[in-house]
Amino acid sequence: MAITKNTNEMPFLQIKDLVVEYTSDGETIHAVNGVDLSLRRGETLGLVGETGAGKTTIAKSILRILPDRSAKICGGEIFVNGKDLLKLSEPEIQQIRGNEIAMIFQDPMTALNPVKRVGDQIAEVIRIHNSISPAEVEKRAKEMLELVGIPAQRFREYPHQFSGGMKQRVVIAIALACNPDLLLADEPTTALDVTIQAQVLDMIADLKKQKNSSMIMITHDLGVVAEVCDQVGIIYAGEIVEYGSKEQIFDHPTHPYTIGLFGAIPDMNEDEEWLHPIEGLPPDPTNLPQGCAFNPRCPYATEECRKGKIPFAETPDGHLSRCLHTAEVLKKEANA
Amino acid sequence: MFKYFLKRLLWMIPIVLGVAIITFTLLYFTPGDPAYIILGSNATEVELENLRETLGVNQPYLVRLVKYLGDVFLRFDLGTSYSTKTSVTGELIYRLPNTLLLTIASLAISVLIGLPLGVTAAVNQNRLGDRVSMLLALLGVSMPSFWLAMLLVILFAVKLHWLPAMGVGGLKYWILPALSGSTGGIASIARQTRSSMLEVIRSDYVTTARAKGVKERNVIYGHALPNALIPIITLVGTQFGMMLGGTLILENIFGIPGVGSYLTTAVSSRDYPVVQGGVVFLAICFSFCMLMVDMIYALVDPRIKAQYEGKKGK
Amino acid sequence: MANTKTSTAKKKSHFRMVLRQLKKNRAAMIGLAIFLVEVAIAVFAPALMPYGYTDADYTALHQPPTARHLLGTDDMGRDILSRLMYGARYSLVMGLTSTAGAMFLGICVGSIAGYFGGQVDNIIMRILDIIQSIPGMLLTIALAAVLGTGVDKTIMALSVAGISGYARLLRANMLNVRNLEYIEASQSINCSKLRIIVSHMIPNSISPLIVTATMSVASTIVLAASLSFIGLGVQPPSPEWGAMLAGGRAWIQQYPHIVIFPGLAIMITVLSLNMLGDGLRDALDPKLKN
Amino acid sequence: MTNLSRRDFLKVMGLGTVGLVGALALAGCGDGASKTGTNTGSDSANTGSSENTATGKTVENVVNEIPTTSQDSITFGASAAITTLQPYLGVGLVPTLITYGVYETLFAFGEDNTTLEPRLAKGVQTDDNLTYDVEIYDNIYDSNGNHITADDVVFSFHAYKESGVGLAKTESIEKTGDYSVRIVVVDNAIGTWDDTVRKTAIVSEKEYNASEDGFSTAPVGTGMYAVTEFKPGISLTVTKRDDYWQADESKRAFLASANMDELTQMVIAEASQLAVALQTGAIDLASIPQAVADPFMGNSDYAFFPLTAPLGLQVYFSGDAHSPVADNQKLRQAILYAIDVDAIITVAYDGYGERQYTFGPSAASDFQEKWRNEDYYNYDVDKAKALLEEAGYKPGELHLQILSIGAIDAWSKACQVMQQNLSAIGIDLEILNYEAALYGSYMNDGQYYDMLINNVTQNYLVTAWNAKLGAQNFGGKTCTSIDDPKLQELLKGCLFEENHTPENVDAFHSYLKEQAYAYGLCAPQNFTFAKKEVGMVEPYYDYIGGMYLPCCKYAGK
Repeated sequence: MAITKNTNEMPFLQIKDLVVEYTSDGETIHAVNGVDLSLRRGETLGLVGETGAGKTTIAKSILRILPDRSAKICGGEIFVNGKDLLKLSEPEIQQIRGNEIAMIFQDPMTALNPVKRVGDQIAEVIRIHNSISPAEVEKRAKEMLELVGIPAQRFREYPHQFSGGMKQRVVIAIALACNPDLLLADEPTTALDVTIQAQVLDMIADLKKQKNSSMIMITHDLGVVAEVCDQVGIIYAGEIVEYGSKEQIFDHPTHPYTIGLFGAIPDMNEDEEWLHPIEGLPPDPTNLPQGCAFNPRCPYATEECRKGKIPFAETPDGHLSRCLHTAEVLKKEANA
Repeated sequence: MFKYFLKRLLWMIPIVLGVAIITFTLLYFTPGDPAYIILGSNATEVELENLRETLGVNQPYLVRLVKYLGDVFLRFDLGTSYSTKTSVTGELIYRLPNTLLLTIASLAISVLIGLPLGVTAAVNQNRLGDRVSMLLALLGVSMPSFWLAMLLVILFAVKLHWLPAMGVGGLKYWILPALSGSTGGIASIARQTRSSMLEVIRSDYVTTARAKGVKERNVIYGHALPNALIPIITLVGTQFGMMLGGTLILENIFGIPGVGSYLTTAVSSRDYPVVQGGVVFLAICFSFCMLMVDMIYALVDPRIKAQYEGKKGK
Repeated sequence: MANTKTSTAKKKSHFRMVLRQLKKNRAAMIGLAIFLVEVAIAVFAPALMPYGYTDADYTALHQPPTARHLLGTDDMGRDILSRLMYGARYSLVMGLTSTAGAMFLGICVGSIAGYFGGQVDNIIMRILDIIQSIPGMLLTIALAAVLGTGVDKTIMALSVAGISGYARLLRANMLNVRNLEYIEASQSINCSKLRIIVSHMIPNSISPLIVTATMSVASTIVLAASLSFIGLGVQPPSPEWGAMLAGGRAWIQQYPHIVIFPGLAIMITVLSLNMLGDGLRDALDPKLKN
Repeated sequence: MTNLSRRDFLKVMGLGTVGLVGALALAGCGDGASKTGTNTGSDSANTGSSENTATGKTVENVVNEIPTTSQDSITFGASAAITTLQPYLGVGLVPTLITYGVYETLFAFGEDNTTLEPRLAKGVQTDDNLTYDVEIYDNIYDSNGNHITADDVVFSFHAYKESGVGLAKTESIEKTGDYSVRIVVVDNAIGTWDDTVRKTAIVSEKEYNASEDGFSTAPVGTGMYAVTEFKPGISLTVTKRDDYWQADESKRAFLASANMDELTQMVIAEASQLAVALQTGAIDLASIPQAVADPFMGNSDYAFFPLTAPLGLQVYFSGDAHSPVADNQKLRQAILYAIDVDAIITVAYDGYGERQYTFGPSAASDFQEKWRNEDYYNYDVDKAKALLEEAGYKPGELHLQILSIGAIDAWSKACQVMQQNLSAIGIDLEILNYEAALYGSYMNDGQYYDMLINNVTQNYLVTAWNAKLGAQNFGGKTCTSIDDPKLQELLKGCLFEENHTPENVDAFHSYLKEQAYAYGLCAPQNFTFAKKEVGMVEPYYDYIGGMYLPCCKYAGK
C-alpha cells in the first residue's frame, strides 16, 4: 500500500513493501516484514528502534550490500529517481554505490581497512566513479579530508594512527566524496563518546546542506532524531509502527511502543526511584507473534490485535500509526 | 625498519652458535664412527683404529668442541668431509641451489595454487566448489609426500616414460619432485586461506568497500585478502621449514644431489664435519628465511611495522 | 537474544558442549569411525591376520593381489595384508605415545615459561628459537641417530623433537591467560604457584593444544614412516608401514603393489585423524562454523 | 539440481575419492602383474622366478650371433655416487676408471688377478721379502707433461700413509737414486707387499700441491685416460690419451690396456631407473640387480655376462665369554646345519647366486676344487636338532642375537631366513639391525653379539683368512674375539710365501670347518647387460668383481 505524504512532486526515494529474511543454522529470521517509506530530496528521515529491529537491514537492502549468502530480499521495490534498485544488474548497482547513494557505518574502529592508507581509501571511491587523472583524484581526496577537519598531511597515515572520532570523520569523508544524492547514516555516533558525537552530527548536517543531499539517519537515540531529522519512522520487529514529521511524533506519540520509548528516557529534573522500561522482551525474529508484533508487551492489547496485519490508521494530528486502539490509547495517555 | 632488521641479523649469531653447539653435542654422543664406512668390511681392527686416530675421532669432547667452534666461527672453515676429503663449504655451495630450487619451487606452487583455491572456497562457502576443494585439500594434507612421489614415479616415469624419474637436468627433471613436494603445501595453504578468509570476509571494512561500489573481485582480492594474509604468511613460514625437511626425502627418491640427501647420508655414515657444517648452513638459511617472513609481515600489515619500529621486537 | 525455546538450562560443561558440537560434524564422525576401526584392527591383529607377519612363503615372492593373499606378498613372500594389520600397532603406538610425550614435555616447559615470564621466559624462548631453527626433519634424524634405531628409541626421538612446538603454543596462550582477572584472584587467595598453573592456567589454555595434538598424531605417523624410510626408526623385519614402503622401493617397476598398499594405509590413518582434528577445531572455535 | 543434503554429499565424495586413489594404485600395479614389462623383444622365455625353487639357478647367454664391429665410446650406469676423484681415499669411493685408468701404481695385477706385473716399476729385488729395492722407468710423464721421479714416488707414498686409509703395513720408504726407491714392509705375509705397491697412486708432487682441492675434480695422472668432464654426483667422462708415456706396447701392464676411446659413467642410484635407462637406450651397459633384470633375461637385443661375485656373505660366531656359542662347538655346528643356504639365495638374491664351500670366495686362486664335494654343513634339520641336544640345549631355551646392517637388503634378508631356520629347531634368534656406523664400532668386539654377518674378499683365501682371523690384526684374538692358539698356528702355517702350499691351506680350512668359528654362506650372481651394438666379446672383472671396461675385449678391436 503506497503511502505518499504529499503527492504533488515525485519523492526522491520510495520503498514499497520491502521484505528481507536471513537464514542461519537452518532457521529463518524475519528481519524486515513489509516496510514502506518515501523521502523527498534534501529531507532527512529518522529511523528509530531497538537494536535488531531491522533498521540496518533496510539501509543495506537499499545499497544491496546484504551478506548475499545468509540474507535474501524476498519482496518489495526500492525506487530512487524512478529506478528500481532491486532490478538493476550488479555492474549497474555498482555505479550507484558510493556515487548516488553512500553509507556511513556504525563502528569506525572496524569500518576502515586497517592495512590501507586513509588517503587511498578515500581516493578509491573517487577514482571508481570519476575518470580523472590520479593527481586530480588525490587533490580531491585531500580536499575531502580538510572538509571533515583532518589536516591533509595525514593523507598517507594508517587507520591505527587515528582516534575513534577521527576515523568516523574519514568514514564520512568516504561517504560524501562523490556528492551522493542519498546518505544512509547507520548510528554514526553510537560508538563515539558524547563530546565527539555533537561535532560529528553538526558536520553531517552542514555537509548535507552544502550538497543538498537527502539522508536516512538510523539511530536508537531520540536526542539525535530531535536535532537532525525532518521525518521520523518508529520501527519495531521489522515493521514501521508510527510515521510522521518530527513535531508530530515528539508532540503526539500515538503508538503504545512509541509512548513506551519516550517514557523510558530518564528525566533530568525529576528524581525518579525507578526507570520505566517497556515490560517483557523484544520478540524472537524466528517466531514473530501473530498480528501486531508488539501485542505481547502492549498494555492495550486485545484479541483483535493478534489477528492479521494491522493497517496504518491516521491519528488526529495527521500522522500515521499502526494501531487499532489509537483513540483509546490517546484518551488514557491524555489524563495520565 | 632497517634498525629492526639489523638487530634481528645480529641476534642470529648467538642462535647459529647455539645450533652449532647442540648439533656438535648430539653428534658427539651418537654411537658408532665413520671408520668402518670409509674402509669397508675388509679392514682389520688395526686399520680402523689407525684411521680413527688420524681423524681425531677419539679426542675428548671439549678439545674437539673448541677446535670446531674456532674453525667455524673464526676461520669460517666448515672443514673437510671424512669420507670424500672434499671441503664441506664447497660441497654445500654446489648442492644448495638444488635444494633451494626444489623448496622454493614447491613453496611457489603451493602458494600460487593454494591461495586462489582457498579464496574461491571461502567466497562460495558450503557450495559445490568449496566442498570439492576442501575434500581434495584434506586428501592432499593426508598423503605422505614420499609415497606420493613414488606413486608419481610409478605412473609417469616407470609406466608411461613421460618424465625422467631421476637426476638433475632441464625443466622436465623438476616436474615430479616439485609436484610431490608441493601437494602437501597446496592443501594446507588452501585450508588456512579458507579459514582466515572466512573470518575476514564478514568484517565491516569489506562491507564498506562494497558500499563504495568496488567490484566484487577487487573487494575480495584488494580488501579482504591483504587482511587475511597474516596467518597465511605464518603458515608459509612454517611450511618452508617443513618443506626444507621434506626435500631431504624427495632428494633421496629423485636422486637430486641436494643438501638434504648429503646430510642424511652423512648422519648415517657419521661424517661429523659434513653434518655439523650442513646443519649450521641450513640453520643460517632457515633463520634468514624466517627473518624474511617477518619482514613480509611488516610489508603487509602496517600495525606490525609500527610495532617493530616502536618497541623492542615481538 | 535469549533463546526462550530450550527447556531447563542444563549445567553444560564446556567439554560436553564441545562433544555435542563434534557429534553434529559428519566428517569428524567418519574420521573417528575409521580411527576406531584401525585401533580395533591393531589390537586384535594377531587374531585377524590370515598369516603370521613373519611367515615367509619362498614360492610366492612378489605376488600381486590374489585370492590367497588379498593384498599380495612382498619381496620375501610375506602376506602384505597381515603385515599391514600388525604394522598398524607400530604406527598408532608411535603416533599416539610420541605426541603424548611431546605434549607433556611441551606443557611443562611452556607453563614454566608462561607463568614465570621475565628472565626465565626469555631464556627458554631463546633456547626454543635455537631448536626451532634446525629444520624439524633434520633434528629428528639427528636425535634418532643419537638414540639408535628401534620403536622405543624412535618414540623418544619424536617426542623430544616435538617439544618446542607445544611449548611455544602453550606459552603464548598462558601469556594472555596470565593477566586475566581470575588468575589475580587465585593469587590473592594465596594459592601455591603449582596449583595456579595446574588447576587454572593450563585448563584454560589447553584447547588449542588438543587440536594441534590430534593433527600432530597424524604428522608424527608420517614422520615415523619417513624415518624408517631412510633407514633410521623401526628396522626390518618389523612391519612398520614406512619400513615396508622403503623395502618395496627397489621393485617399483614390476611389483608396485608392495609400495602402494602401505602408503594407502598411512594415508587413510592420517586422513581419519585430520578429519577428526578439523571437527575438533570447529567444535572448539565455533565462529568459523556457519 | 536435486537438493543433495550435506551429509549424503560428503559420504559420496569421500567414497568416490578413496575409490579413485585405489583405482589409480591398482591400475599402476595391474600392469606389473602381467610381467611382460616394456621390452620390445619376444616375450621373455624365462619362467617367473616364483615357480622354480631350483637352487643357485644360472641363465645362459642367449646372444648367438656375435656382432663384428663395436662402438668407440660407451655410456654405462652404476648406482655408486661419484662425489670425488682424489687418489688417497677409502675403498669403493672412487670409480675404477680413475683408480686403474687415470692414476697408475708401481705394480698391478695381471689378467689372472693374482700375479703382480710391473707398471711404473721397471724391476724389483728383495732377499727377505721385507726390504724391497724398486727401480722405475726414467721416461714417465703425466698428462700435463710433468716428469715423474723417485721424489714423486716417495711423496705419493707419504701422502697415502698420512690419509690414514692405507699402507698400515708399510714401515718406510726412501729415495735411493733418481729413479729408485727402497720400501720396507712390516711382515712378509702373502698380500702385504701386493697391497703396498698396487694401491698407491703415483702422482707428480708439484701437480698435486698446485691443485687446490687435491685432485678432487681435475685429477692429473700418468695413466692411459684423462678426465674430460666431471659433474659430481651425476656423471664422469674419460677419454684415451694419445701421449701415453710407455710407447712400447709389449712392456705395458695388462691394466694399462685401453680398448675403448671414450667412457662415460652415469650415476643412477635407483635399481628400477637403471633398468629403464638401459631399456630406453640412455645407457649402453649396466650391472642390473636381479630384481629388475626380467626385461633383459633371454632378450636377444642385449649381451649378458653373469659373474659369481667374489664378495659373498659369511656368518661368524662370537668368542666372547658372555655368549653360549663361545666354547660350545656342538652348538655352533648345530646352528650351521640348521641354516638353509639355498633359501637365502632364493630370497636375498632372487634365486641367482652360488653357495660358498669355504670361508671365502670360490674364485680365489688358492681355492681347492675338492672342497666342493665335502659336507660343508649342508642343510640338515635332523642333524641340527641332534647336535643341539648334544650341545646341552632343549628347543625354546636358547636366545641368540645376530648383528647386521638394516640398510643392506641382502644381509637383512639373510638374517630373516636364518631367524626362521633357527626357530624351526627351537632357537630364538633376534636380529640387531644397526646403522652401518654403529655396526662398524661393534663388529670387531664379540661382547655385542652371538653371531655376526659380514663379508670379506681378497684374491688369496689366506689373505682373507688373515684379514678376519689373524690375531695380530685384532689385539691377539680373531675379529669376533675367538682366542684359539691352534687356529693362529695353522694360519701362520700357510700365510707366507714359503709355506703357502695346498696341504697347509687345506689343513687350516678343515680345522676352521671343524671348529665352525666362521662359515661361508653364499655369493650373488651379478648380471651385466650390454646392448648388442657395444660389441663386447669377453668381459674382464677385477679381483673384487667389478667390470673394468678398458680391459674387456671388443669385436673388431
